[in-house]
Amino acid sequence: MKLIMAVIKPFTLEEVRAALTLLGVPGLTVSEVKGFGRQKGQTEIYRGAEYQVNFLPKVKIEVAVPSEIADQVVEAIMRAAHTGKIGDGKIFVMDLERVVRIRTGELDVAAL
Amino acid sequence: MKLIMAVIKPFTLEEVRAALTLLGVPGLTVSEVKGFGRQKGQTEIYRGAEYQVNFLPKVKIEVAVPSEIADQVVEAIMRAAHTGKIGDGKIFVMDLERVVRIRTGELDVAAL
Amino acid sequence: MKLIMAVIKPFTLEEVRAALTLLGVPGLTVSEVKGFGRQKGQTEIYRGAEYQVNFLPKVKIEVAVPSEIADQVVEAIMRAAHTGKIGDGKIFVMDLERVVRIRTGELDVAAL
Amino acid sequence: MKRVLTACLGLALAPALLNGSAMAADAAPKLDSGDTAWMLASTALVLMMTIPGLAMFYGGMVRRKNMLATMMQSFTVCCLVTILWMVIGYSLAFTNGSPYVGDLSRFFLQGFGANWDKPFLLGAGADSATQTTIPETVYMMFQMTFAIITPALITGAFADRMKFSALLVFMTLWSILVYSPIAHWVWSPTGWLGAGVLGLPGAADFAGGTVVHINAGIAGLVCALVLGKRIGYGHDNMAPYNVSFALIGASLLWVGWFGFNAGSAVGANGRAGMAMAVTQIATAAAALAWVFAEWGTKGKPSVLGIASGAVAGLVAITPASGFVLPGPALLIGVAAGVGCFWGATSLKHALGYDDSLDAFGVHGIGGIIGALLTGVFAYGPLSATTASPQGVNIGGLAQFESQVIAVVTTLVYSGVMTLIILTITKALVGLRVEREEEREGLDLVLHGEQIFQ
Amino acid sequence: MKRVLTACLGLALAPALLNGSAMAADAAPKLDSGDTAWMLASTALVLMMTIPGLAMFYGGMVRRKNMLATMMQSFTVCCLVTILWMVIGYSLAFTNGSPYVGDLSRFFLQGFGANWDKPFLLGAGADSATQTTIPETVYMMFQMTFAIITPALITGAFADRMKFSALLVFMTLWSILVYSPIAHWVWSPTGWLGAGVLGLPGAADFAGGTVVHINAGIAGLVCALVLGKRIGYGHDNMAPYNVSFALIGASLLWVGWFGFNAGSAVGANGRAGMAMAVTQIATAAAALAWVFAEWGTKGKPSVLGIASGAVAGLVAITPASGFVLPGPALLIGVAAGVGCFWGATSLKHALGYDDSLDAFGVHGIGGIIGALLTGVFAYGPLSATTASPQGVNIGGLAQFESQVIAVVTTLVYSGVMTLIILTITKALVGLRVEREEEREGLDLVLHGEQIFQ
Amino acid sequence: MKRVLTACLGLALAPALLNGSAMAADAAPKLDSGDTAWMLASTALVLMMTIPGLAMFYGGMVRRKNMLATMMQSFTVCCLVTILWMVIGYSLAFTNGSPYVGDLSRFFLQGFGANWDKPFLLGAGADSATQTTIPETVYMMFQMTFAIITPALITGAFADRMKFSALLVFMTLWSILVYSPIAHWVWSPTGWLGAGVLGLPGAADFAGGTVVHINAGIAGLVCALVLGKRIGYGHDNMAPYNVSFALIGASLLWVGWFGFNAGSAVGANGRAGMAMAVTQIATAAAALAWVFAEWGTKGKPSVLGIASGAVAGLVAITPASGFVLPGPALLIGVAAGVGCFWGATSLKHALGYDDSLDAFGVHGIGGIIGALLTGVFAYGPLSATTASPQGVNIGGLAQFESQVIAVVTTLVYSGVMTLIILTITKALVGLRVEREEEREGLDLVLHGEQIFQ
Ligand SMILES: Nc1ncnc2c1ncn2[C@@H]1O[C@H](COP(=O)(O)OP(=O)(O)O)[C@@H](O)[C@H]1O
Ligand SMILES: Nc1ncnc2c1ncn2[C@@H]1O[C@H](COP(=O)(O)OP(=O)(O)O)[C@@H](O)[C@H]1O
Ligand SMILES: Nc1ncnc2c1ncn2[C@@H]1O[C@H](COP(=O)(O)OP(=O)(O)O)[C@@H](O)[C@H]1O
Repeated sequence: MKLIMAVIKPFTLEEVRAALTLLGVPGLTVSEVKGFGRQKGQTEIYRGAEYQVNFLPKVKIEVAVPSEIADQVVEAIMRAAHTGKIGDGKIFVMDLERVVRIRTGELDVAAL
Repeated sequence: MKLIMAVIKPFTLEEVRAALTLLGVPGLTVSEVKGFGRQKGQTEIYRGAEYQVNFLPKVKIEVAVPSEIADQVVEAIMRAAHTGKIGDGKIFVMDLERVVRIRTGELDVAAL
Repeated sequence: MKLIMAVIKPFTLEEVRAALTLLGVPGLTVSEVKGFGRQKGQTEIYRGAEYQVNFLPKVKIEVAVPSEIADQVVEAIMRAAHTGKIGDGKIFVMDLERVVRIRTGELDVAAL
Repeated sequence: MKRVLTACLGLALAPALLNGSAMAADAAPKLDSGDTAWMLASTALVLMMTIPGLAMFYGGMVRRKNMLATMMQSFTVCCLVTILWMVIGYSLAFTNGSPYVGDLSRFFLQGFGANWDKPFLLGAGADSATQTTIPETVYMMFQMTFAIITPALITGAFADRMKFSALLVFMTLWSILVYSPIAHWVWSPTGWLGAGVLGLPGAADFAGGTVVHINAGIAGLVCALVLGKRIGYGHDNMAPYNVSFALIGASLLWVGWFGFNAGSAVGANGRAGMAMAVTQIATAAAALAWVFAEWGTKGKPSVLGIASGAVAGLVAITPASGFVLPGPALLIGVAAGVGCFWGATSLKHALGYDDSLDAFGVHGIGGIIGALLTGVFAYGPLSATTASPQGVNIGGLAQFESQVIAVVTTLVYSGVMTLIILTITKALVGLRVEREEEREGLDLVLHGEQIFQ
Repeated sequence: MKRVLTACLGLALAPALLNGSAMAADAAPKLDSGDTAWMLASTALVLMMTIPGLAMFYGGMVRRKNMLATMMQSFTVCCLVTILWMVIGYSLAFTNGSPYVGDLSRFFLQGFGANWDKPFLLGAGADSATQTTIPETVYMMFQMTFAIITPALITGAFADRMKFSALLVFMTLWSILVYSPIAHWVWSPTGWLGAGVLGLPGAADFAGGTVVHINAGIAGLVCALVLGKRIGYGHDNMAPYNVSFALIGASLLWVGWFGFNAGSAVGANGRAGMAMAVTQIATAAAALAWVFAEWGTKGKPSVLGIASGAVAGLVAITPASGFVLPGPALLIGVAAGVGCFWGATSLKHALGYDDSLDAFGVHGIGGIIGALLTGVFAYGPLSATTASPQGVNIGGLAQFESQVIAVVTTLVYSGVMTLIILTITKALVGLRVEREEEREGLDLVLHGEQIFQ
Repeated sequence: MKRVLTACLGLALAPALLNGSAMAADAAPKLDSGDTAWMLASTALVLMMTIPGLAMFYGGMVRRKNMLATMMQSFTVCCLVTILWMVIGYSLAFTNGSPYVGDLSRFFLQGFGANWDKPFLLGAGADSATQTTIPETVYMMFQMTFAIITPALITGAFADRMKFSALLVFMTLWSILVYSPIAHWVWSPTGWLGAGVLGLPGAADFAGGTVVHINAGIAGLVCALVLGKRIGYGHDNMAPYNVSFALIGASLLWVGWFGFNAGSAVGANGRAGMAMAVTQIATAAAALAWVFAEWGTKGKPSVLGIASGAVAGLVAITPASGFVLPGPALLIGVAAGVGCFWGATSLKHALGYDDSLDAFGVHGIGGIIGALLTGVFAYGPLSATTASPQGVNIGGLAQFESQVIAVVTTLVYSGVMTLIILTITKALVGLRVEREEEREGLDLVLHGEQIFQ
């Protein structure tokens, strides 16, 4: 299995979720994060103290999927999260050795 | 070493932590996340606007452990986080190549 | 590529970011987490209810880098996040199979 | 009859006359320090309703990304209307002019320097002028706080999607073209609605059921219809981000409303006391009614529910506050709680418009319930004056008809004018932010700020 | 002697008489617009203490998962008691009836329509009736805000674990069976406790040390004992989620308390002024005393500490506020700060009960300290009347004994009745939520809402 | 001339005399219940400005890690100054003593027991004594709230880096050595500045432009310079964590300011009404001016901007509030909005000091603008008295010169003394926390608490 982690723009979350549901991906986990990258925040002058807002609010999703559908999932996330503007984010794919469903103790693919 | 990541119900955190301490696992890292899965939130009608609360508050724990005790740890988490109700969550296990303790520079198992 | 995940003290974040920028690492993702480990919080007696503050506020950074510079990056983080006091945190290194830049569809190293 | 119209704010003096408050019946009217003290305090209380009260109530009900922008709207309206009121709004509302609108004799508050220390004679010159025991500065300020909160209430209808520039243009026009005239009709001694038409008694609106709530409610509905639904409405999770703010906001509205209703007696007298009592009773009754209705139909009594119910009760008792006794207040409260719960859930859901924070569902419906029931439950003696010893005649059908006329007139005039003003605003600066901007959130897009970052 | 009992709220008139406020000594008593203005404002201030004041103070001290439910309790109690007070509570507390409880002559506030514009004569018919210069509506409203906050204070003791339905049942019974009678004993001209027993002077409780604080405090303690500890108590981290709310809540309590104490003079007079001054001084002294005690013993001066200390001072000065001078107020404040710090930390810790937000540790202990010291420091002239030119006799042992009796009586009656009411409530709907529910948090389980989601 | 100086608070009586409020011109002065009611309410309003108003305004502008510590500072100053004022501050400020400082005749408020129910004669014995219609307790309390907020304003300048112990030492010395004397100079009938020097008319400062705002502003600037910049200033992201609190705080400051300015009329009269009106107008004008200036220069109208602008307007109208008419208030507001925007952004940025929350940029600059324009726009009749029928002479150059003197004197004395006090404090306990501690955040380090954990 693969663990797909994507950092996306917050307001694209609903679309991404919808897209994954279509693919029959049963679940995902979401966290609020701050992103630092090419996309630069505007230079704020807050009451005279100048600084660059480097960190931008992003959303991180983590979704475990069977290896065979990993590429489709990456595809789907890309399409749904794409706005074409800098800062759209990244998708990271890692290998996942084991998954357990706490409720039932089911393992791996059965646990997804 | 393995990185064990588990998504659990928030109120089981104290138990999980206690269980790991018993196993002599020295530390863990916790984040607040929102979970999407089989467990569906009730359909809210907030002042007339109907929608489904799909995301439920969950807690994500990440704990790095020596490979040999990984299974015990998974076991322990399962028992402690188990309520038997849908939405209990999942445990994911990944391979961990390297760990460094920032304070001392100790490496790998020594760093845990 | 490698995914480097580090748990550090919140107020060292700015330094760490600066250090990575120097290394030409273009981006990173940050989350607020709570940490549990050797460093123990003081025993609080909040209005008579005694308990131990086990979880301490930490910051988790995740940064994907080409394998060849992974060690430098770990080095840099270590130096920047180091205060010498207990609770400085840990750095975890995992293998990363694939990276995609959502905006352009670029892959792997090109996507970083 | 004529006097009944001034019932709204004028009659309060009557009790003052009857109940031996400092203002004795001697020749030269004097300022009464007690009445003035209460009106100064009431003005502070009503200002508190908008900032921070309404700002928190509304700000707590939106999603995180729009919280600051929503609070900004109430605060901005407060600043904007203050200036408009000083420049021209007050003059158009409270000078004699015609039955339909005042004149410019108070343009830029001219003339305030002359009688700053004399008791204000409302409608001086008109045969139905009403003598107060407070300075005109205080009367103008008290009225200003009403002129502020009314447009601010509308913002709940178009939350999450209106341009800031559009807000400025819309509110400027609306305050001058809609609020001032309607306030004149009902509360100026020369206003036609308060005077009564077709030989009916004047409309009884003690503290603003028509002028404030129905007016803001219908305007909000029109805005919601014209701007259209929020992106993701009915699909995305639009649960309030900070319900605690909504509850605190409702609490401050409640406390401040004592100034709104009891202050409308324009003095510290028996009528003010009764107004405060019925306000408290109706509000509590409505809050409980809403939350029990919700508990029964939705399964859980929600915090937002009890807060919304309280506001519904405050709205409904507003026109009635100086006219009814505790018993009827209880009934008005229950009716408002159930009625507005239906309005903010079933009705809105059925008709499918997106009145985001229920400006119409709560203020429109609640205002109508209150205005009509005022005609049913009015207790004469409370509004008795030397001129009309009966006060608002009790349960008289005539009074009820008069209330209906006031309600309908307000709905029609405010609704139509709002539509026109929206059209003008759209032509000038556009109404709604870009789709991308709306999705990103108004806080960052419009104001470059964010909460908790 | 008799008059001393009415010292609580009645005597305030004395100063009014002496200090040439509008109410002159002429035959027909008149409403005084200044006194009425202050009482209207005070009523608003005291309401603000409960919503949003107490709601924020308590809401800020619990864990995130229970924040909304905790705030909901204060708001719900406010609505519920308003209705109960209007229906029967006021009548039971302030009509003559017997020395132990009032009668039903004000059931549903009947009779309010008749004398809405006349000055209220408290205890009309009783030989110790007290003439006020405000309408009965205002007196009833002012008292209502006290009837609201008292049960609301109790909620701090069982925070995080009580059912919402249990709250409704418990508070309904408690308000009628405990609050109204005790208020009658102490504050009604016909009440036995205020009248004094065994030939002792009447108990002196200016603004509610016994009626409000000791009463709520002991009731809270009984609730804490009966409901038992929160799951994880002493083991899980139960640190307050939002200390800023607790500090804001304490601030609003402080500001509102000016209405509570200075308003208890039932007029804008010298006694009200002194009450406000001593309130401010005792509060500041207690806040500093607590925070320094904490700094010394725990190593750090905490924000929650200074906020708690301020509340402790407000509580302790309450019964004394109309009777003491600035110097003694300073001492009362210091005693309360240190005493309540001990009560909320050492004592609770030692006895091991889980009075979650220290309803007893702060209001119980603080109330007792204040009630007793009132007997020690009372300065006669402040409460002098034509009837008792000495006012509360100074430092007299007799007065102290009388205070002890009032304290003990309140502790016993309220404690026992609370136990009985809890038993009834448990039988009817149960008291505590399920273990699973408590762990998940009351916000989601009881109200289906969550903060910051 | 002499009387003009007492214009600040004394003259208010004049209108009272003229406008037939209860205090008739008969021999024995009496308490006026209406005036007393308003002053009691005003005291509550001004206390609310500091807690929770200022605590929220400042607390909302800092980073999360310092939010509680910042709020703690306002609350602590409130408690600390209350005690200092009772012990010695009030006596030094408002007893006759010399033209430069009062005496100790009110040490520990001695003598308050004697005339608690008599109208207060300010400066009794002095030929320019001013008769009030309220008890001294109320006058002392109202003034106390000013003595509290002034040092609390300073905390904005050294936010995020001062030791808590240093705060206690600094504020104690500053309150006694700086605030009380300056208050005496300007507001005591015997004060030299209010009396006027070089044959000029006395300085006109109705509610505290010099005593409160310029005083706090310059003290803040000195603190910022002495303590130095925050670590990471100009490099780290120091955006406010909770702008909603800043907006709510500004709102409460606005509402409370009605007590501050209108209350400075020491009565519920025409002058109080005018003061409230001009306060509202100037505030709204300044808020809009700031936000439009920001919109034009920075591209976006920010929530923090409109809130800051409102405060700037409140500051600038303070000295003028009892002297000017609505028109000039509008101009003063615009000047303050633009001026303070420049002060808090360009000026601070140019000079490069780190006045964290702009104590000087807003209160210093705003206070100076207001104090000077008071001399330009003063409208005589508002401050007319039997003694000086002209009141503050209009647009007279003399008056303007007198204002300049008052401003300069305040800047110099307060600046120098603040520097000395900082030096003493540093010697005693040190001023700034350790580098590590500052990076970790004051909440955890100083108070062992954290928000939202
Ligand atoms: N090397 C990296 N490691 C981890 N996260 C990254 C990395 N580079 C970028 N990100 C995340 O992706 C987000 C978007 O990246 P950015 O460079 O701003 O735009 P783009 O994705 O269009 O290249 C960043 O805000 C950050 O959260
Ligand atoms: N494929 C997945 N990838 C990542 N997280 C998942 C995945 N499926 C479920 N989760 C997480 O586990 C939680 C519980 O899953 P759910 O299907 O609701 O119940 P159960 O664990 O009993 O099957 C979800 O809320 C989500 O956070
Ligand atoms: N085994 C672990 N797995 C995941 N995170 C850990 C682990 N051990 C420690 N951490 C994280 O590192 C932080 C610091 O560890 P701690 O033991 O307190 O100090 P040190 O890093 O100096 O050994 C902890 O707060 C926790 O967030």
